[in-house]
Amino acid sequence: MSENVAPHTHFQYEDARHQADSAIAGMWLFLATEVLFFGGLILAWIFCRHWNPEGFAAGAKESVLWIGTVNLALLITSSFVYGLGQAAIEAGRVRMLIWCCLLTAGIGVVFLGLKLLEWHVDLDENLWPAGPFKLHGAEADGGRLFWIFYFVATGLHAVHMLVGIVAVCWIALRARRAEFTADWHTPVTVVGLYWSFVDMVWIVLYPLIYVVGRLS
Amino acid sequence: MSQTVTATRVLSYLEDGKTLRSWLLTTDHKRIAILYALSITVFFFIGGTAAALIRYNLVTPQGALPSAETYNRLFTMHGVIMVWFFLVPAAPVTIGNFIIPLMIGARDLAFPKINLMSWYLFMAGGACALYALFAGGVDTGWTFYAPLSSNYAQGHVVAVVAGIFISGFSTIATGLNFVVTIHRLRAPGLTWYRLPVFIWSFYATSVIFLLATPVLAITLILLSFERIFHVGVFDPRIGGDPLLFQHMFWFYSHPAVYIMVLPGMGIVSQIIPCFSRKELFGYKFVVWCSVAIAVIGFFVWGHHMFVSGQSPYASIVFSLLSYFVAVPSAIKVFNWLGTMHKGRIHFNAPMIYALGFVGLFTSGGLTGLFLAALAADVHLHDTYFVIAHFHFIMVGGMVSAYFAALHFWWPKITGRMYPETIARGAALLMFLGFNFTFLPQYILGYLGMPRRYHSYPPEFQVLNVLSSAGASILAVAYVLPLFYLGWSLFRGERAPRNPWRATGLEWTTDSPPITRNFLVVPTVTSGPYDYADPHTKLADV
Amino acid sequence: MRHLLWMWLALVALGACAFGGAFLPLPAGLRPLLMLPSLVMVAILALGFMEVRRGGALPGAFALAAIFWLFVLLGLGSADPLTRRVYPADQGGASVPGPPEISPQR
Amino acid sequence: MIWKFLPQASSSAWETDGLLIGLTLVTGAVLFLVFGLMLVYAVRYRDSSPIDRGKIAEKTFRFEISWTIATLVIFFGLFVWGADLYARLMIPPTDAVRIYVVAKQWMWKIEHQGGQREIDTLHVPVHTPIELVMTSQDVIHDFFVPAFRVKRDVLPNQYETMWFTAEKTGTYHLFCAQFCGLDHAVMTGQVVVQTQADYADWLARNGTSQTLAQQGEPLFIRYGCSGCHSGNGTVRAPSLAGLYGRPVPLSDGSVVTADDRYIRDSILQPKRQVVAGFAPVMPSFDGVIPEDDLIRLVAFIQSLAPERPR
Repeated sequence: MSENVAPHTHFQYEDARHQADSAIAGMWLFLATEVLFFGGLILAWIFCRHWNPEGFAAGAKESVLWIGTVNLALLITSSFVYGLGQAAIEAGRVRMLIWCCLLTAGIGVVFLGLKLLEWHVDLDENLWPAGPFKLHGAEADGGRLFWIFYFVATGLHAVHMLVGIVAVCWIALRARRAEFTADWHTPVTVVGLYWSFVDMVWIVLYPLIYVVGRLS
Repeated sequence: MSQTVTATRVLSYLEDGKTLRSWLLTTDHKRIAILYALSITVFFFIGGTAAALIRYNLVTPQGALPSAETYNRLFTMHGVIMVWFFLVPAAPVTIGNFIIPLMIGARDLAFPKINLMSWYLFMAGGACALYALFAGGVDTGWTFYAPLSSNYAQGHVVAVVAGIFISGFSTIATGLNFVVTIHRLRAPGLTWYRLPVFIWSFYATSVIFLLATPVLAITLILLSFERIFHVGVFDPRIGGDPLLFQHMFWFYSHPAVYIMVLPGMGIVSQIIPCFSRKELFGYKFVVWCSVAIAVIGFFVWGHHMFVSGQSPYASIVFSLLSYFVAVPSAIKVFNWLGTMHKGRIHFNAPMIYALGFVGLFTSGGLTGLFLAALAADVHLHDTYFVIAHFHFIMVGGMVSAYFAALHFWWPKITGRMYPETIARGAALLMFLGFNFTFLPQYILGYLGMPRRYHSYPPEFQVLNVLSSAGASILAVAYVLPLFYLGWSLFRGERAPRNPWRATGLEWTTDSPPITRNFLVVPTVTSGPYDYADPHTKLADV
Repeated sequence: MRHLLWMWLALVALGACAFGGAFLPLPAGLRPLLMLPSLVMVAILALGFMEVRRGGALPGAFALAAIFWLFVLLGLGSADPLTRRVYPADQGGASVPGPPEISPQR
Repeated sequence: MIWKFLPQASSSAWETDGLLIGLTLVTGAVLFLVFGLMLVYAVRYRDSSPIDRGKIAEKTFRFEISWTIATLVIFFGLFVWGADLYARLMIPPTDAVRIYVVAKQWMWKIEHQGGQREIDTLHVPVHTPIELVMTSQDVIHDFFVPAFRVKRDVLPNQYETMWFTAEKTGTYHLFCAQFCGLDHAVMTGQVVVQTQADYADWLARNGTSQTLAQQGEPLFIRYGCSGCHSGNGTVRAPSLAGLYGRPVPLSDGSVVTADDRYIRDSILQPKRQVVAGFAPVMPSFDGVIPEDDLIRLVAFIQSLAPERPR
């Protein structure tokens, strides 16, 4: 069996398709671990909310709803744009893939910018859980717990968003070096999976932070 | 990386590149296994020294060590090092990394670079934890219960927690590699039911790696957040729930004990058929029992919290589920015995270790029934009964199986045979020393001696001295293999391809195997254990 | 290209539903319904953009495993707090209907 | 033989020991089977023994199903036995004598109803059900009396209860069974079980002049409770006379029985459960009233008989 069946195939794979499917399966498995990672956080949300329903809701009411909603729309659009990029490379149009990647990364940066703005607003209103806290009396405890969950969850999501932006830029760079063709573009798919997953996490975190608390 | 072919023969993986760079930047699963084996052994002896000091301290009722502080930090160090830097990674990263590709007829794992990254992450986590433990250590116990670990503990809690956090990603990477490899890189003709139970056990272990470790990661992040900013979800003063920490911690830590024991079951399922010259009894049952242990293992964590204030309803549910998870283990033990029935049994060192595993794992597992029975746990929780229970399974079971695997595949890994008689002696000594150490602790536990005590009432002294004496024998039994295995590296007899005449693709490669494992990837036509004609004489070694 | 557009519109619509949920006067019991739009969006993303069905059966299997284990973590994990009655702060009111406590705390 | 070291000193001790013996028998039987079979096979089927191996069983289904079902049945039996005893351990008898236990890093502070206080020792009368109401001031501890075969974690900021009935007089070990820091190993003590007469003498000798409730009265005034709650104050506040054990309608429409948790909670977080028809004006005393005074105040409020004019 010859050493290099295709330019990118490692020796332990039979052909490029075999390796591509393995890479995709590997990324899905990694995303399964990320689901459990954020799952643990959601269990903390359930516990904190269960033991302090009023305080937790009072804390949630302080969250900035419009920034969260704009960010949700941004991420949905970014997944759509990256989907266009993937469709483009499957048709062999490398230039369009580069543009889509840059646009996706741009939306990601705007998302992080809005997130920093939101944190700035929150810190100004004394919503940082340690130290002087905005809420007082019975709701202070539950409020602090909400804001601990909020800063840990959005912090971890922002880290994942940063990794996603770097990955998308790396894909754009490799596309500019013409490494991707219509029949071999596995890294584009794999990074697409990761990006859509980060979008999914925000879709799940959005109601937990902004919506559920506002009702009670 | 093409195969370097010399005039006479293809180079083995040990000869293919002698520079330090070729070792530290290797992506060959066999070399990474060797790197891991060396680092695991170092951590094993660090943890072992801590254990020796603990046993030394417990010789006298008022505690031989000067201060309780040192004792508390010692048993925490023993716990952290042994759990996260020896038992959880040991079998998968050393034996698994080396043998799985060979056994399924693959050239290497699915993601070789991620495999190397896994080793570097392990070393980074280990360095971080070792720095913290030697720079002053932690006095919280390896379980880090809040609010003690978050608000009241002195010591480098965040540093140790960071070390464990990093090493967690190393195990996730290994698990990911194994699952994708077993799915995607099997040799032609190697269907799922032709896979040896070894592969099934490591597949089940990897599933637990992947789905339990992330929950530990988020738990440690929340704990560090609480310790750094003095406010957290576990802090009862602001309405947080300390039991939330215990739930999230044990959601990882109970499946983690199945991470530790499942590889041992896989190893023993290879060794007992080989040395009984008979196929494994009830192959399909043993396979699906391994998978069942991995899945049901996630439902039972609540039995660590029967007396911790958990609601009685939840405790009863967890107790019932804990009894269900014990059934697959029992079935496997009966199947190993069934394998020995009407076989032609040879008592080489791996077989002695394997029988040691079966015996000690069974007694360890059965004492688990004591702790799963609610009313019994009310008395036995957090006493030396629990210590004896999990050491029986981990030290008696897992470490015996790890040594069995080391000896069984030593000829394949190093190309040398180990000295048989000394190895048998070391195995028997370990079995004796182990029982001598941990049997007295069951009685201590029933009498009510709590765990993690620097000093204890005088009436417990006799049993503690017995246990400490046993521990010294065990220490000798652990040091012996270092010498004779080390000796065999240079003086040992050259190993043939299949010294034990065992089945399995790994025995069709050279000893030690060539870098690419197989010149031609073999096609599999028969089942995993066709020791069809039991009358074949085993070549005398 | 066309199906991507349709999915994007569906996602935006569901996002609007999730946003709208913040203003619905829902009783306590129906609160989990608020997560419905998000879960549907996650499903669309997984099936549409990530094409979980492509690349063999493995991605689907791993996704289902993740969901099953998440249910175990959240389901069994919340069995304890839902049935635990001891914590004084919350047990005053009738907010937790829970089954009759096995040990009637006097 | 072993009970010389660990007496069965409580009413549930012999039942727990019965369960432990049952488990030991099951374990012993299975181990005898496993080690026995291993030994027999090792000797009978060793390589050098010439006996005929005969046909190797192809169909293993029958064996598998039989030992699977056998294991399931035995394990389920053990589960039911353990769970039944546990359920009874969790339900304290209604007439149990209540003793307050406050765990603090590395000591046990114990208070009897009569106001007697002791450190690291617990005097209890024999043949009387005792219910310990425990809370911790810092980390998680665990009140463990091996001779009674009972233990319970003691959590901060909440009550945990545990009950036992001592059957044999004598002195027994008390251990802290949950790691709680530096002197966890020294946080031990004694449980002294006395006859009714001795216990009464001990109470009298060590009793302070006033009961817990009587000590609560000056605190009721010092912390300003009487200002609103004694009926002649300017602010309208619910009367506490005869409150204990009575159903209280809350402002959010639900009704709650006024047990000592409700009283303790209303002192620390008054706005959480406001009585129907009253404004939530009461300030929170969380952090103002230390644990020991809180126990006295609760005892005093409990002792307010309905008709006593305040």
